[in-house]
Amino acid sequence: MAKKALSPEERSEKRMMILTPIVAVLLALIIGAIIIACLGKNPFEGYAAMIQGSLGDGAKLSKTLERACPLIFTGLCAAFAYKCGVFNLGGEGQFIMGGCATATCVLGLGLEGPAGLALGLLAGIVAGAIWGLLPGIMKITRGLNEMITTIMLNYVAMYFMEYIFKNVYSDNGLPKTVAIPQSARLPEVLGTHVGVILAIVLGIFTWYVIFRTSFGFKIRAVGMNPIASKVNGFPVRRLVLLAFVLSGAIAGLGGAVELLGKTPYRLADGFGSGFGFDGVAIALIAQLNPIAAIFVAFFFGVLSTGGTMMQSVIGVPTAIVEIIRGLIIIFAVAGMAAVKLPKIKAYVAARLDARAKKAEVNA
Amino acid sequence: MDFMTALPTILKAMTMGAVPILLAALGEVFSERAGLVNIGLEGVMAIGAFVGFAVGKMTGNLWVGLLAGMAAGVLVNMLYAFCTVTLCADQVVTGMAINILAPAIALFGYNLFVGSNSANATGAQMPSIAIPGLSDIPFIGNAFFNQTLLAYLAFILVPLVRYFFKHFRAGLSFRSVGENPHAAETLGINVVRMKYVACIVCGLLTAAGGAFLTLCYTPIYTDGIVMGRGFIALATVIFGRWTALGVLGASLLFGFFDGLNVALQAQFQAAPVMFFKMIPYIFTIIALIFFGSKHAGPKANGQPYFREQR
Amino acid sequence: MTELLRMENISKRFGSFYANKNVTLDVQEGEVHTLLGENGAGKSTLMNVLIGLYQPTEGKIFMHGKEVSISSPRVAVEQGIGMVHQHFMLIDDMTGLENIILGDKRHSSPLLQEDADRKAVEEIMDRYGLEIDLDEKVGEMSIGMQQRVEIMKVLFRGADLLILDEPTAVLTDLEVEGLFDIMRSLTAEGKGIVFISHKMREVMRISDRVTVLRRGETVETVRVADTTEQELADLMIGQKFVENTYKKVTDATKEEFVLKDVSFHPEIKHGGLKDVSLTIHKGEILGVAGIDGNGQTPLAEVVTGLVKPDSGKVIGPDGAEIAIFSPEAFIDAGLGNIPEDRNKMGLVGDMTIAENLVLKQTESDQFSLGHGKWLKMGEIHSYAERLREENDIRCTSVDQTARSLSGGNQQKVILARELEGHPKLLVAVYPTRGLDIGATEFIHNQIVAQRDAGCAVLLISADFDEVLKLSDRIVVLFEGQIMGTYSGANPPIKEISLAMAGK
Amino acid sequence: MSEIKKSLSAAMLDRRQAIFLGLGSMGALALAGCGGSGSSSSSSDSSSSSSSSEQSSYKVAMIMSGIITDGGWDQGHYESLKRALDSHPKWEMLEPKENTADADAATAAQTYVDQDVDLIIGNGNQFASDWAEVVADAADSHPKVHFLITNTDPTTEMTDYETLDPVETVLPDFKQTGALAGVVAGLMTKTKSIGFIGGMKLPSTLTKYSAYLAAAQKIDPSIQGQYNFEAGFTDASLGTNLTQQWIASNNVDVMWGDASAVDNGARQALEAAGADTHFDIAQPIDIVGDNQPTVVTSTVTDWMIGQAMDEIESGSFGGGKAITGNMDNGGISLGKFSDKVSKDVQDKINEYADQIKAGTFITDDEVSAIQKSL
Repeated sequence: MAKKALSPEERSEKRMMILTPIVAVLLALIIGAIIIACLGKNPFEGYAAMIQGSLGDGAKLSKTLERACPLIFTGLCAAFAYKCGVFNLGGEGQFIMGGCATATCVLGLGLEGPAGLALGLLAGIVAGAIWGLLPGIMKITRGLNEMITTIMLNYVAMYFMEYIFKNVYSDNGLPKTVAIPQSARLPEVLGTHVGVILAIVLGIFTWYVIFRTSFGFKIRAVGMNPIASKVNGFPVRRLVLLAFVLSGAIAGLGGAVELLGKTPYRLADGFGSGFGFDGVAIALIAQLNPIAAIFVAFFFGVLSTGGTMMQSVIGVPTAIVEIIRGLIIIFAVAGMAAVKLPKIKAYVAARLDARAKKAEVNA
Repeated sequence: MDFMTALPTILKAMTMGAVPILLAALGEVFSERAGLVNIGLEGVMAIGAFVGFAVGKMTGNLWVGLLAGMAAGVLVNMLYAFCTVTLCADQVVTGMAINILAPAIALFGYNLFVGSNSANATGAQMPSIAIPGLSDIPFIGNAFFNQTLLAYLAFILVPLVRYFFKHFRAGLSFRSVGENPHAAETLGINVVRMKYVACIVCGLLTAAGGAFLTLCYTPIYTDGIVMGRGFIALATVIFGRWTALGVLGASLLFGFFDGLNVALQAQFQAAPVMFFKMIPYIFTIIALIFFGSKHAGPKANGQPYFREQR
Repeated sequence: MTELLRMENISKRFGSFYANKNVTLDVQEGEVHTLLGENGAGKSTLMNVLIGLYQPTEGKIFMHGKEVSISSPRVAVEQGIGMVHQHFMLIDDMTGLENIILGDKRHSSPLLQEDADRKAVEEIMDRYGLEIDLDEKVGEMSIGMQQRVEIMKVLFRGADLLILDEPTAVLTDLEVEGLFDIMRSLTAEGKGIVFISHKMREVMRISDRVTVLRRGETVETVRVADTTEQELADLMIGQKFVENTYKKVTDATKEEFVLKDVSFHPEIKHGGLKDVSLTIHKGEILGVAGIDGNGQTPLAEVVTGLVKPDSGKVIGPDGAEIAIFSPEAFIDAGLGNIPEDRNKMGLVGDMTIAENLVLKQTESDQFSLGHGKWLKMGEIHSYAERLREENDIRCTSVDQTARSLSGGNQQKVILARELEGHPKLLVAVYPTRGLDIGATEFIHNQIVAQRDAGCAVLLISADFDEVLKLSDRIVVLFEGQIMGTYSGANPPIKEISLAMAGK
Repeated sequence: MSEIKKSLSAAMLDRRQAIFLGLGSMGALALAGCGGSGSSSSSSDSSSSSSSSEQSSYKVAMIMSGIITDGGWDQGHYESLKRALDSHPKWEMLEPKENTADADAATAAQTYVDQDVDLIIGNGNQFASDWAEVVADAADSHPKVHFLITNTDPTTEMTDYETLDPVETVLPDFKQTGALAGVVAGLMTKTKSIGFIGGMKLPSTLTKYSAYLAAAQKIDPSIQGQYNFEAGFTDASLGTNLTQQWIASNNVDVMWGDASAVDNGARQALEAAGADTHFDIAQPIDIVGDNQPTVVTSTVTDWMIGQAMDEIESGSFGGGKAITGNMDNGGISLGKFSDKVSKDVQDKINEYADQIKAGTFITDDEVSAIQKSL
């Protein structure tokens, strides 16, 4: 393929777009360090503990991967939907409904072995898809703003799950479901459940679908300019609906994998909580690129597992990790917006001219 | 369960539940009227709740706490304003960022403030003032006329906001910025300044809604005390048709369903209560389906305003 | 009559292009002075200089004989200059009165003084016969009343000189009469009016003097009494010797695309179609002439399947009546479409040039395996490179975003995409609007080449030169109706330009 | 002119340099990390070398889902740990791990296992299901690490554990707690209607309520009980609204809560309804005092952490034993009384308390009869 020669502005804008998340992360870590220092603790020791706690050895690495796995799914869910201009904030609800469907299917039908596993994953996908379809239909028919309907559906899903693990499949009265039978669980490879590999493969597959298929091409076109897409013969309403359904299915699969792959293999209070918003953040920082989302999700996993280690080693409140995560997103958002601003572009172009002129002078 | 005996308590829960949503929704009306959809209400309410609680506890004066909470709310919302108005960043994305950052700051502040001394954990509460005579009316008396001063102020704010948008010159300019910013610009209205003012007012009111949760509703601050009320406030603005009266009606309606949910939980103790807990959220969706058609709302709502686009 | 306004050799340069070149214009008190000129003759630039949106490169402006410098619209209002825009600057959700007093700072108190202002507005309304329902929401008002609100906004702020930019373009005949009465009562009170219009009939009836602009320069200023419509039309269009570079086809017979009595929102004069019938033959360019806003957009939308007509029939290339009105159906039936708005409708700005070039063909075997399962990026890239050479699209690389291209190059990308598929019918809507001479020339050649290859072309354009230059047959569209059909070989220019003006 | 431009672009952080700087700092952190891990592993060598029996110092860490100042579940655990530390000078406490999300529960335990903490305490049975793997790994790699999970019945809730050697649980005799509260409620209630709010529908919660109602009905059979077992632990407004409903519809005048922050809300409603006619029995810490006008007494639970520490010191800890806390070993007790409880009522309460201690006040089947009806 011919080397991509972009115009100077284009190339600089692309590089700025890649640089922004990295700078955002560094800035957030620096401010986090300042806060830790103000608390009288040694930030370097803290960050060392964070890295050691998450990547120190094989067991920790697998823990971090397993912690990042659901975030990859919800990140891909948000990224895929946003690519089509759909603000699906319902990743958490779709994730939870996926888990519920898997539990109902495996525990309800008393399935065992690989059949149970396969059916469980399938149930998760279908349930997630349906939970994504609802806001889609509301948007297509009534033009409802999907941001609010998806958030409300998150709460409905949370309480529905409560019904599942308290009243339907409760483990003799305890507020958690009976464990998934051993044979129906996701097998482990090198201490990490296969779900992680499934997530990474799905990420690469999503990249392929979005950037290398005509369906993905149309999804992107509708996301960037729905009017031009309509004029050029794309079925805009059908594509938007499909974006809802597929992003819901991805989150649903995430729920199924979390239940079938991670101890305690049960639905309980707090299953999937927080993964939705993290997914949205990951999609934004990864600028909607599925493969970048995998890395950002892994970094969030490091932040979570490492943050726990840092908290116990240097004794800072865990909210520090939350603040660092929040700062990363704010800087990334502000940075990306600033890069696009005409003023900044003009400034960058001026610098380029300066350099080009200098080159001429030297030549 | 005889509905009649439970009704006064449901109404009491209604008015209590409605106030924080009403305040946040009024703030959002200012913001959306100036064309800024602020998804970050949840975060601003969390900051208002924590700072209100902490400063109220430190100074011993709840009203100082409320003002501090409102000031903190404005600070956080200025971050939103800078990103969306000056940098023209995407409003949804910035709102989401605020929803993640602000509660984290509040939780971090709470850990520092309370530390391990549990005496700091529970704060005082604003006394509720019963208006003599009115509060004795059966059924609605206790609900509407036996409230904290902040609740009364919130309800009084509704006609004031209505009057502002109807009869104030600034009110007219506000509406024009949200509807057709270019037209407003040709008439000499400074669109960017107006949007910043909208963000300040939105920060003040939303944070006040959050502070109500810790100063009048419950004596403690917990992480996640806002419980989705920010998003419900967004929904009430839509089916309140972006008007002060509409928002009052919508938030009272939501408060009623919240009260009903608790009444059902209290009476039908053996039933699976989680379905009662779903009622307020399902109601919001259904209300949006009927009221929330996309035509309503300021025309230029949610679009960044590029001055150069003559 | 005393002099109200004098603009002395005003020039305005955008880069190397002179929008205005030493233009002189004077308006006396109590006079209606018309500014006449084709699209792009520099009228709106001159007016934007007058109301302070642009600063003149050279020249001076005098009000009541005193030199003034107008740095912003606000200063213009203070100098008593007010402009009624063609696209109204109104807030639909507010009442008439609210729109009028919006942003007005005469009262010191923060409260609106609605009663005082209402009295002042009603006094102006009576004096000039401006009938407005002040309490009705502007969104629900008739177009005529909305225009009167715009005029009141300017009068309320004490304007002595009013600029009316194409005011009659949006009015019904009855409303035009109402407007003229208002203008007469304004001039009777000593107000000056600059009237910008194309409609010869109205110019002759209402104006005292006319200044004709062509290509940014003042051709002549004449008194209406001493001239005729014909003379003004010639001055406006100039001695039009159309260099007939393109061979005209007169014998095209095979009907490719037929519209029979097609109506779409017939009640809306300037946004609808009423009983339009036209036939486009294979290997022929049918030009649709007419002033912007007379039904061109709905016609384009019907012919490209974006909207379904209220009544009437559309016959496709295969002779059968088209039932499903959707862009996909029309594209499958062999439609090529150069849409009216390049950015909004033609291109996906954030996608690369290569992607825009294959926008409609991602599922074809040429660019993907297994009907769209795997995009052949290399294939797409080399295809884009080829089209880039053939269509002289000037860009550093085909992987650049479409947004970063100039207008001309963007249009070339659209053209390359649409024509590569050898469409049976090509609809071109304002194809060269806002393009430089070179790009315009290139696009005209491509369209004619496509016609010679047997494609039926429907050219919709407000640029009269373009229609004359390209069309084998010309129809004139005025207020949603076909006024007449003329041959393209030796077009009766005078007759057509009058038909365009509504004769 | 070109001078200015040169200095301008030179001074400007060139983009390539910016990336290099970014990567460089990340690298430095990573190096520090390896250094860091070196240090912590070295510290673990030193402690494991000394023989485990008469170890000079011990470390204990507590992991909780809430915060230490929630006025209920986690604060009760924290104060029990404080009490145990006062009586065990050799023990040193690490910073408690608060706000532990369900997904991070296993990692939190693992971080303390890595630091060879002698005793890791998990507040509540949700940790029982999350720690199966951590306990299995720690059993062989870190023999010195012991786990104490509270409010968990090892026989039913830890079935998927490979080994229970390093684990013990604490199961207070909730029948006694319930009975004590029931006695106080039975004696204090005027309207013969009492209420109970539970955070989660656990078997232990059901036992508490059943004993509470059975004891109250022992004192006055006409007493009616209202209950809610799923109020969660954080939504105080729910506590307020629930209690208001019960006061209005069922004129409840005595409340007993087991839902941390939600109980705060309940007390708020009782106070609003009249502090001298409506009473609250707090749990699991003693908060009687002037800033709590409605609280008449508290049923205090001590999680027997001291006993666990003694067993670790003596080497007899582990094997999946369940330490039972009851009135004999101080696991369960009644806090001090507020001035609203008259002297003779206090005597009657103490008299009944002795009967409860002896197990003669209410029989098991009376309790299970109620429990079945829930």
